[in-house]
Amino acid sequence: MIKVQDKPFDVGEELAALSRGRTDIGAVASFTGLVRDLAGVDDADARPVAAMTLEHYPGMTERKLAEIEEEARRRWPLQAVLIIHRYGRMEPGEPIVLVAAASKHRQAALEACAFLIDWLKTKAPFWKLEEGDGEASWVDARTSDDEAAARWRRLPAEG
Amino acid sequence: MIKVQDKPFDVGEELAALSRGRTDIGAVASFTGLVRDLAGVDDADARPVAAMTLEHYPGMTERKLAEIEEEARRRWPLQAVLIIHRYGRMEPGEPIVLVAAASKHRQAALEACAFLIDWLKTKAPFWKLEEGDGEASWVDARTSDDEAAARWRRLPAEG
Amino acid sequence: MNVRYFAWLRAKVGKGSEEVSPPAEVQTVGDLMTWLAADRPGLAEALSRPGIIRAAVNQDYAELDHPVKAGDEVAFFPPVTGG
Amino acid sequence: MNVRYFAWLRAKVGKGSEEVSPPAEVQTVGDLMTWLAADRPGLAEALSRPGIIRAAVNQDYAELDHPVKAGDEVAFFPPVTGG
Repeated sequence: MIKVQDKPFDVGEELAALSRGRTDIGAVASFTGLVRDLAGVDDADARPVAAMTLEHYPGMTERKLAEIEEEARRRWPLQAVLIIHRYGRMEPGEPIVLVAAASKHRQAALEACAFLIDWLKTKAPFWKLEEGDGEASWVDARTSDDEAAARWRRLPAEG
Repeated sequence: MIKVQDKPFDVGEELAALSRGRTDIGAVASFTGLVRDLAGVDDADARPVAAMTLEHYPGMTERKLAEIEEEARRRWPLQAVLIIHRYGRMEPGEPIVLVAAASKHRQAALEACAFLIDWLKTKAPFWKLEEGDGEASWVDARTSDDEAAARWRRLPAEG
Repeated sequence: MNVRYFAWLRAKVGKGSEEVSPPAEVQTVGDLMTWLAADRPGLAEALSRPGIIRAAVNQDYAELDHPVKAGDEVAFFPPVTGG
Repeated sequence: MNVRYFAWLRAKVGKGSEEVSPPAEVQTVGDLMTWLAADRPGLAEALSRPGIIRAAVNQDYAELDHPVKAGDEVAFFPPVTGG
């Protein structure tokens, strides 16, 4: 299930809904991304963040997220998949993104969850605008995100 | 934080508590294990489960879970760790275990979460008694769990 | 043809979308970029940094040699930073 | 010395814990197992399947050559199946 929304979401409620009333799910793995009050990869690089605004490409976003869910379902035997991504302005401590995968067994759930967030980071058309001390600035893409996504790339022969 | 308890827990509430009031956490990864109504690795092997009773070794359980948390904190820069494991009788759909790791960055949270559950599976002194159609039977340990834990084993030189 | 710009490229071009009617020789995403850049200095500046700008045609990622035609929705944007 | 049994081993031995006073020649976990098995057929049967039974001394996993002494808490159990 895909949700693209501007309002905050309740991680607990969303995860509970994933397995509510079901007795066939053995494992749920989830990842939540939150706005931090300091941006940057390490402390040397850190800069204060007062708020973050997520711009996205309506239409393409939903399409790409649906493709990511589909790809995860193709690779692992999943009983439920959830991707929620917010857009608009949010402050430190607020959730930006939640991905979750439910399966009978834990390795499928854990791997699918990592895949969902790694793939989303490089495929979903979102852009972050950071408000800090002074002027707002667009966040740069990270090589480490491309590398994380590349772990999941398949050779054509394996496809 | 370690909790060993017989009563059910609310995954959402527990995860919310992990990051509540904090603005320094960027990523929370979690894994929930639930009682399934069918046991077995694949469908051919499946047998109905009416309930599951978890026996444990009080004292040693808390000690081992604390060691697992400590080891995760040694390996990854984590801002919070949560391990909740239940004992006693539970029915399909109920949560057995929750592990979660919070960090500034997602790879640390995701890896630590997978480590916590893989390590727990082979180190924490719990035993499952399955109630099915007929007599209750003790669940056998799985080679796949040993293999999953072995991925995280470090050579002495790396330690 | 509808052209859309996102994130800092939107700010540089000065608008989020526009209707354009490129001449017949504009056959690909790359052709369209070059044609648009001619009288959009903000876009031209962004394109001068090679490999920065990504494109999508009808909401799917597209390379420079991807064909474009009347009625298409073509988007240009920097690398994504969601999640 | 307090000895504890868990899961199906507890069922086989017929109790969850007992106080024992082994003779002086019982120096290790392995010695203790052999000594206990002599008049506990359930334990003897479990030990006849090699590598099945694990041990802990004072709530830490221990190998067969781990020393045991008066006052220790020693536990025997099958491989764990939690999580």
